[in-house]
Amino acid sequence: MIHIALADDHALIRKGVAEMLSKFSDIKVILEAGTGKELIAKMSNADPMPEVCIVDINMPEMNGYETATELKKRWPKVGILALSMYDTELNIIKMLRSGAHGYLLKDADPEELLQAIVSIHKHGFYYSDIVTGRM
Amino acid sequence: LEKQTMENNYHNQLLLSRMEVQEQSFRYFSEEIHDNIGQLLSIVKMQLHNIRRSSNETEIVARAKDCTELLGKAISDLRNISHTLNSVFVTNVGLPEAVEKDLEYIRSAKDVKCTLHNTGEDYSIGEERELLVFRIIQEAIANAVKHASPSAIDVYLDHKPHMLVVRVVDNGMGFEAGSITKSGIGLSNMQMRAALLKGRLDVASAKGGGTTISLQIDRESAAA
Amino acid sequence: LEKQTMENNYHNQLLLSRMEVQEQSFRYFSEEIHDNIGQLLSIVKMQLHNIRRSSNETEIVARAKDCTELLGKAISDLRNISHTLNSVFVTNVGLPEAVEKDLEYIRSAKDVKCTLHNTGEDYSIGEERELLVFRIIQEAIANAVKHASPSAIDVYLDHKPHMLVVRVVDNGMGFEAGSITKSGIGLSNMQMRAALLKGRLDVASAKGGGTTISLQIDRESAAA
Ligand SMILES: Nc1ncnc2c1ncn2[C@@H]1O[C@H](COP(=O)(O)OP(=O)(O)OP(=O)(O)O)[C@@H](O)[C@H]1O
Ligand SMILES: Nc1ncnc2c1ncn2[C@@H]1O[C@H](COP(=O)(O)OP(=O)(O)OP(=O)(O)O)[C@@H](O)[C@H]1O
Ligand SMILES: [K+]
Ligand SMILES: [Mg+2]
Ligand SMILES: [Mg+2]
Ligand SMILES: [Mg+2]
Repeated sequence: MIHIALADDHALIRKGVAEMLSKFSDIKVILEAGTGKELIAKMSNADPMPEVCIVDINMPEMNGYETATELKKRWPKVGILALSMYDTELNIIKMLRSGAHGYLLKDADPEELLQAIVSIHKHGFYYSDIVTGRM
Repeated sequence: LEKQTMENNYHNQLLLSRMEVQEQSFRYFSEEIHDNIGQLLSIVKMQLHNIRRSSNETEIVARAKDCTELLGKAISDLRNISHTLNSVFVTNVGLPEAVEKDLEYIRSAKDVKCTLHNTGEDYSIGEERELLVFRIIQEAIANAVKHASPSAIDVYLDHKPHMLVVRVVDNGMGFEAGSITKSGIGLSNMQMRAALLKGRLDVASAKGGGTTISLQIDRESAAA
Repeated sequence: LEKQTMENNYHNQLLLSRMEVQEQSFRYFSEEIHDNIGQLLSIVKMQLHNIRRSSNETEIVARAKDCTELLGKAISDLRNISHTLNSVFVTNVGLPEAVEKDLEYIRSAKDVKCTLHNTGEDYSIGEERELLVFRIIQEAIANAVKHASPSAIDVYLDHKPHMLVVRVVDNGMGFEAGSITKSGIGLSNMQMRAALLKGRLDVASAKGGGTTISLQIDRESAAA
């Protein structure tokens, strides 16, 4: 079982992702947050700990870059998957530099989302087309 | 010689200034389209994936209904953005309705309580001038949404007998004129338009106390 | 006195000119959003209604698949419009990739064969100048799509050692300079940007023979 935390300021995105993931039996969303700050706070009390955090970039209070940096500092073993609308090199590289282990666009298919989560959990990284295309 | 230098200077400033305004507006709408509409459509796409995987008929119908509603929202947000961008639309429907469209968009996209207070007996101040007033209001609203995190925005259009008085009021975080560091051009665009209208524009704001943008212009256009 | 009149005149022209450019660009994108993206989304919405009515599982899955594909197209069209509007994006990715995004949008939305021919060894002419060149190309492409009904549009970026040579070629209906009656400002905006670049812009067109817009600019920016 892989436990997932979801951070996105758009409630319907959280709902959509959670529902997509609910179809996969060995994945479970155990924590949702509307800002990076809220994610960090909830992580501090989480039991069990999520193995992979899915993190949006554009969020109030604490954006995705800051969130990834903080996650990496406090829980270096937790996997970080960026899930954003942004598809530009600048955003992707900045997110990977901040500690993300993979990067997907919000219109990704459920299969790709699953693959990314599993790969990050198992190998510690996921190179999607969008990432390899920019490196 | 002095005259020629001035003309050259004039010419270059004219050109640069045109470009600058265009790029600023492009950026604003580009961000809106990308963040708001793009995200809504991504959600619909996620739900469609869920429909394709489900075999429970009631669930399929329920999700298709959610999708239809979200898509309806994306379509109407897109329509409102597109209308308020279009000068022909704005001058056709007139100032109050154009402002209402803009507020409809903000209400739907940003979840802010938006109210138009249209008082006095309606009259038109002329198409071109209405367009200028509308762009001032639009920029004031955009600033409120972008910088103030307000829970409410109120727009007042008061048609006094000889004067149109406009106010855009947000209850957000406010700012101090002295503390503006970033080099935006929204406020100066507003001043520029107010000058074209030979009107008076005031910005009243205080940290923690919200912001009010007021504009007063004569009902009749002054002779050119 | 003469000087003051000139300054006043200058000031007013400056203001009006800013407004005019802004309204023109707004109108163009407003129409694109409304006609193209709005239409795609309406089709998806109709298909969703069909899903809700249907009780045949294979049919539901097939339609949900159609919807997903259309929606994917709408999202990527939206993304391309939004990118090419955004000056930060354009200067970040550089001229060839920005042009490619614009062509991707036209290819997808208008079903026109679009090709970028990028020759010579790539170099940058500087961010601000690249943005100006990009806006010229974008307007030339928009004109081709809007007025020429072409089956193909070719954009040439030839990086010569001391000079960047740009051509936008459509195989559409062409026009005669003398016969332009409508008062658009696209061509004059292009000339204006070419002047800012201290470049040379030529428009070659003939009724029935397509249109070629050529721009030549020095690799190094001339001293201001
Ligand atoms: N309603 C408001 N509430 C809080 N702060 C505001 C408000 N309006 C303006 N400001 C402040 O004034 C600054 C200048 O505003 P201006 O519209 O000129 O530029 P901008 O919005 O930052 O950028 P641009 O308008 O060019 O996209 C803003 O950056 C913000 O700090
Ligand atoms: N590629 C082209 N093919 C055919 N006709 C063209 C082409 N480019 C321009 N024209 C003609 O030249 C006219 C002027 O073009 P211009 O870009 O200045 O204005 P517009 O496109 O009509 O309006 P605007 O650009 O202000 O939205 C057009 O109306 C059209 O008749
Ligand atoms: K995002
Ligand atoms: Mg977000
Ligand atoms: Mg602003
Ligand atoms: Mg044109």
